[in-house]
Amino acid sequence: MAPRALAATLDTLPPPVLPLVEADAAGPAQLRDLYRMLSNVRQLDAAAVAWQRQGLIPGYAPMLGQEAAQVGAGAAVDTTRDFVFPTYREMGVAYTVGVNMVDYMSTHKAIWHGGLYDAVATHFAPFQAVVGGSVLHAVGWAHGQTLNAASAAETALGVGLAFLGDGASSQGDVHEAMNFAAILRAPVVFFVQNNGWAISVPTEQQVAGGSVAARAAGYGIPAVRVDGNDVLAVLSATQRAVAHARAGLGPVVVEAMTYRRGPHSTSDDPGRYRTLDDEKIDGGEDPLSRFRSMLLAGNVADAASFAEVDAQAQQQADEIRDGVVALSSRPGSEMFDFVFQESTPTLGAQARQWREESEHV
Amino acid sequence: MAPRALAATLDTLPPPVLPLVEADAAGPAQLRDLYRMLSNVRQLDAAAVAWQRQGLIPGYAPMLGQEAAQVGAGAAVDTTRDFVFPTYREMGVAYTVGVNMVDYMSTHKAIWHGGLYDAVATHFAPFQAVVGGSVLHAVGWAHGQTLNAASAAETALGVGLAFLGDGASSQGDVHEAMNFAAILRAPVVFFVQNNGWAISVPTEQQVAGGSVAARAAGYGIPAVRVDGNDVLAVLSATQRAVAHARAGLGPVVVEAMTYRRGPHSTSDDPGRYRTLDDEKIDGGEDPLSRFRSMLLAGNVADAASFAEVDAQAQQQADEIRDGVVALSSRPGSEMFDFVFQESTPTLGAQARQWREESEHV
Amino acid sequence: MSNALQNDTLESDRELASTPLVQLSMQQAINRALGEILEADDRALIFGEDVGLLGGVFRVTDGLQQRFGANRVFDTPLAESGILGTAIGLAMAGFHPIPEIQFDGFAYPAVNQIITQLARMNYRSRGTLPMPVTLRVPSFGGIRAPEHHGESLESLFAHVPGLKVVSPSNPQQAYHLLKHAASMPDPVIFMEPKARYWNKADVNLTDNRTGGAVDSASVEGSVIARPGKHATLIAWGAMVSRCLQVAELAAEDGIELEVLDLRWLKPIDEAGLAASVSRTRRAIVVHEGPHTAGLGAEVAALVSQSCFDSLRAPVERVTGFDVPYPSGDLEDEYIPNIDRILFGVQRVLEYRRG
Amino acid sequence: MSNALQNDTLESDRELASTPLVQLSMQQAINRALGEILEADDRALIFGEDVGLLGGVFRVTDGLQQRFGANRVFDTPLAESGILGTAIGLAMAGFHPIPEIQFDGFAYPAVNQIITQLARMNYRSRGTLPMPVTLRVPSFGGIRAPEHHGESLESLFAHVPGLKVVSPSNPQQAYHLLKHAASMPDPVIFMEPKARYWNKADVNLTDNRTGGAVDSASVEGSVIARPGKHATLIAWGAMVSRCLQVAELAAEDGIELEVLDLRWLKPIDEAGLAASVSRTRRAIVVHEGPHTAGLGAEVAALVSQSCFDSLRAPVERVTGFDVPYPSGDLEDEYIPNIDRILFGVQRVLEYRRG
Ligand SMILES: Cc1ncc(C[n+]2csc(CCOP(=O)(O)OP(=O)(O)O)c2C)c(N)n1
Ligand SMILES: Cc1ncc(C[n+]2csc(CCOP(=O)(O)OP(=O)(O)O)c2C)c(N)n1
Ligand SMILES: [Mg+2]
Ligand SMILES: [Mg+2]
Repeated sequence: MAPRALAATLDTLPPPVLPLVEADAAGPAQLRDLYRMLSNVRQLDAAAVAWQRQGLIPGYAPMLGQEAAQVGAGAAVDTTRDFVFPTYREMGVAYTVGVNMVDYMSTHKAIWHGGLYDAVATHFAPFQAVVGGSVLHAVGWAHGQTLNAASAAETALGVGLAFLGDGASSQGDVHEAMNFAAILRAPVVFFVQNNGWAISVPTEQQVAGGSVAARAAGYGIPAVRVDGNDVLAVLSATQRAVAHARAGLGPVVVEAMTYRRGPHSTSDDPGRYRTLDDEKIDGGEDPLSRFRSMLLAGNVADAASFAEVDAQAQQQADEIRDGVVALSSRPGSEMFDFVFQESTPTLGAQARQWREESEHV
Repeated sequence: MAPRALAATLDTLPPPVLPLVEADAAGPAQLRDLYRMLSNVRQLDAAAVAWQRQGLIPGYAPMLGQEAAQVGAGAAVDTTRDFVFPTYREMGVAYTVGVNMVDYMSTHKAIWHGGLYDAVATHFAPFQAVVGGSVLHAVGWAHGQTLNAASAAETALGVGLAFLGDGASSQGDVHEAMNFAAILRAPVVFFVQNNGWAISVPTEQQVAGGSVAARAAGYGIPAVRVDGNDVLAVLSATQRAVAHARAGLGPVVVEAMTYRRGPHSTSDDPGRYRTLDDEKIDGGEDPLSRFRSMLLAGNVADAASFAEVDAQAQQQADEIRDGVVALSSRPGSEMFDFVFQESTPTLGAQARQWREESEHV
Repeated sequence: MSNALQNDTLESDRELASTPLVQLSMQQAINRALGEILEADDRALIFGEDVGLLGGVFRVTDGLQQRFGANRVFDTPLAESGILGTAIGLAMAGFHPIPEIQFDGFAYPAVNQIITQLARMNYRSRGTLPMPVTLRVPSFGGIRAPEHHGESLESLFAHVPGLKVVSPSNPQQAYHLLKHAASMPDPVIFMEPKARYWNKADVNLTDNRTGGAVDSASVEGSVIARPGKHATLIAWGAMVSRCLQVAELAAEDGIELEVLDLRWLKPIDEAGLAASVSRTRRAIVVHEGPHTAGLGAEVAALVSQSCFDSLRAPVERVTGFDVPYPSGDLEDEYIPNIDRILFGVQRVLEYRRG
Repeated sequence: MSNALQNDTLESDRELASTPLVQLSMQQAINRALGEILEADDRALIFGEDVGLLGGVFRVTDGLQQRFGANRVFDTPLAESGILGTAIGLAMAGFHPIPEIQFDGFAYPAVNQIITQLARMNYRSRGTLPMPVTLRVPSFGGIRAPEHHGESLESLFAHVPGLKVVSPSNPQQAYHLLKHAASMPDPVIFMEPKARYWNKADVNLTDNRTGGAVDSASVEGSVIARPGKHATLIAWGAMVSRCLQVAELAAEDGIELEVLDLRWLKPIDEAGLAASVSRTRRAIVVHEGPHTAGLGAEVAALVSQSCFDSLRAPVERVTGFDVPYPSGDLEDEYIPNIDRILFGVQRVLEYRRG
């Protein structure tokens, strides 16, 4: 079999009405910046796996192999007006859009489920553990932008980016989301990382028909299926999708064909369901080396500059580690504080009892 | 606008591997039989609406205008081995496959939710009030036929026929069902009656992309979109779909384009959301008159024979009415009897208390 | 949070010259409240199945799309999880969604979004993404409807941390509780007793106790719908009026039953419950939903705890049975009827320690 | 249905020469039971997310696909409603589905199929379409997992007419209760306390009390996990072993606590509960799920009713709080811990009528 990333592409997204503001052909600075992000994300991901082995965090869901998909998608987001709805594996997107990574990692340290980062300020919704759980939120949020624009007589819309996996595409909610989005003409981009696996189940046993992008046509939604290990291809496809949605033309499905090179999570054992040979063939060339080769070929960067960036990334990962080590538990009282905006007498009494019995005050 | 039934057709169902046992071109006897069923169903439907007005039954969901779709589909079912999963509007299918109509009507008399008919004997599942609720059951049942056939080394499979409406297609369960069916290669026919409305919501505001059949491609499922007011077209499409599934080639979507000529139910008031003019244009020619014209043109029947059939249908409806009038309430003890196969002490105690307090025994 | 005397049915109210009383059915009262909410709050949105042109299958949203436009009041595709998920996203975008689920039994497809998302977003986001969503659910049985059109989901909802749950028993309450719920920054499940939609009663559009603004006692906690001293009947939704009938009948035999309308099913007015039952020393809780793990269990547990010393008999629970809600023909066998409630009353009154 | 003495941990059992005892973790015991079920009943099917080659995320179905083939044990797409709906259809076709939901919190998307279909098909079809479906749900908290991986759904399920619900507390019970559940003609929700998956204990593969066949007392109703006389701790799932620890500690102070392992959460063993508490005259119910409308309310209501005369203190409920299940770091603050249970015990022991 060929690497997954080379799967037949599909592109039904019409050309932009207005030329894209972001140039399709990225300049050298942007290319180097993309590499910097890829490298940082790679190092941080490897670091987080190590932290788990060291007992610093109880678990982690690695995104090894999905760096190009996540950095490419994240780089197309305008965080002043768009909003990202991640799953539990979008560390690379979080990094790229500027989420504080110590606060992000707090969820993996089991400190706070949604993460300690400020979702509103960063336009990056809380960490989501329900597969497919937040896809509809993106639709609702995006429809809100349409309503806002209507009353403000604006034309450029904020875009909701719903992240989902190949496995998530099986959930009824994802279907409802695509149908609602198309009916409401909501400015949403459904960004599917088809990484070949949902834990132990390969895409072939998951996605009947073989492609989430191919389903878009059934809703009258344009779609792009793209090599998810080519950061520039992902960036450009996402930019086009965002521009389409921003212009009020409705939702778009982007399916980035990539590969989950690591285990599903730090408690998974892929050896039970796939061989190392499979991994090698299906995974194809590492997205970072591919991008490095490209930059080298284009004389945009050289080995020394890569080494420098990689070293900086390593250092940044170390700093984040320090931050994660320093993260302390949240006080138990916060269990009660954040249930409601306006607490209730019952909850107040429970909080008091908890204080007396557990804090002995 | 043109009548809905004339909507562009779609046909991705490959030609049968083996020639269909049922001849595509129906002979005169079968044509007359189809007319007899159409007429009976039409009369019974009108009668049931009248019964509601007379206070004999509290409510009813008319299928006026959907006779060709339902009789055509029902006539393709082999009740010795197939199984029908209806909604709440499949009176015509029930009639066609031979369900006892007094027992069927019992649900509309509010006597028993699922109806009093024997679902197992008739291969017609209990009346289903949850929109989209039984579509997955058809998939599971059909997969069971695959498993049975595997252990018996059979090749012709029993087929599950899942009935659903255009509105139901929005439900997540329907997506999950299509995906499961395609992955399992289950012998299911998803028979969609696209009747233009889900209560007050027109298909345009319901089915993004405009066609449920068009969604099938996204799952790799073949589909046929057919004029649902042409009983022969529906019969043939359903026969082909059933044959495909029976041969172990997996699921098929059939979308019968038809029109709900009456209210959603006897408590609905369509005047609030559509005009009589709309109804006339969208509904097109009445499926019964269309078939009558065809039979007349083919010299298969004449006015006198129609009159005779119609009179018999009227008489049958009257007989069913007598049966419905005679239907008495089920004893309250049945509330407790059918909860479980094996009752529990708690439930037994509740049944005793009910008897003491309500039956005073 | 302790209970106030319910005022809408008392004769004395009518005498207050300044109070603007109108006769409304509950369906009209809710419709009116919705109109005022949309009027006052331009972030409020109404959506669901058939809520637009049709005005909802119960006509509760009648005329609102015509009045406020299809951006404010709109039909969705037929998918309850989609409705709730969209509501959550709209709330994240700063709107105040007031979605409708067409019938109680069709809230089940939305349970995942309600429990794992709606109820937790404020918590998950550490208070930065509040969920001011008022979910209207025509609820409970009594209208001889098809299957799944007569469910009681209060015990399911009340168990979910992060939700508030309320059910009005008459037009006055429906009007004020809905306006109050819609003003709250937290998700509220608003359970409308559909069997009471068409019963008319006087509604005081302002609030008669304070001669103007609505005071908290009129929208918070429970209310005593009828004072009494021999036992307390505890109910909500459509069972309140049935309990009032029972109290009327019992009064003919000299038995004075207090009827406590719980109203808020989460949080439960524990102080109000305790106050009433510690006076009457006997309690019967009445609800339509199945018995086991019904909300009556919570009420009975609370009362048994707070009134342990004063209770003279075990708390009785007169409820639906542990059977699927039956077809219309057997409905009257299932929903607590006057006889069954009276048997329950008799048991608590005649109880003697063994 | 009254409670039997729990036998698996008592030393005396080991002495019965003929009993085939094996040391198994609960995960192994369930795996073994599943293998035997598939062996004995060729209509039994196992399916769900990752139950095939992977053997489930908890390895509970480990090796079964290899042993029985991919027709009997198969992975489904990632959709819980789909899993349940398919199970229902398979049951209609005469199979005995034993689906798995990967984690408690992911049962919510299947709630509609569970409540409106699985629980009602037998009723709706007047007994002609039984639903012998055993739904395995790794349940409850305690493993420091991500959000929604530690939910307690027993109160939701127990409220649903047409469902039976059971939760084993140790390997012996897991083995026998699962085999029993899978032999029942009605839908059973089998809640596996995931925090106990890896704890080993002796399992008697036949049944030691009858020297061979499993008798009904070993699979029906509740069991007394530890006899005592000063108060009864009522628990299920992982809370049973915690209550046994509490009883151990209390015994050091001369307080003899009885520990009642409820096991069946629907139907509840009312007679067994009454028998224990009427002896000890004090009761504390302990569970992980949120307090309000939790199953503890039902237990407290039942006990308050049946033991009204003998109870010397209000039934205490030591439970999770009315807050979303917190992140691992706060888990120990949320799940009833030994201290909190001891406080509850103290309250019932020190209670004096006011
Ligand atoms: C509703 C739901 N069901 C099951 C799970 C357990 N689970 C977590 S991740 C996962 C696989 C998801 O696969 P995919 O959507 O392809 O995303 P990926 O993990 O590959 O990034 C499963 C089954 C869950 N979190 N939510
Ligand atoms: C899950 C669910 N949601 C809502 C309803 C209420 N309802 C009953 S029929 C209906 C419209 C269904 O439309 P469609 O599927 O097109 O079938 P049709 O009525 O046109 O035959 C609605 C909304 C329901 N029965 N089930
Ligand atoms: Mg994946
Ligand atoms: Mg329709």
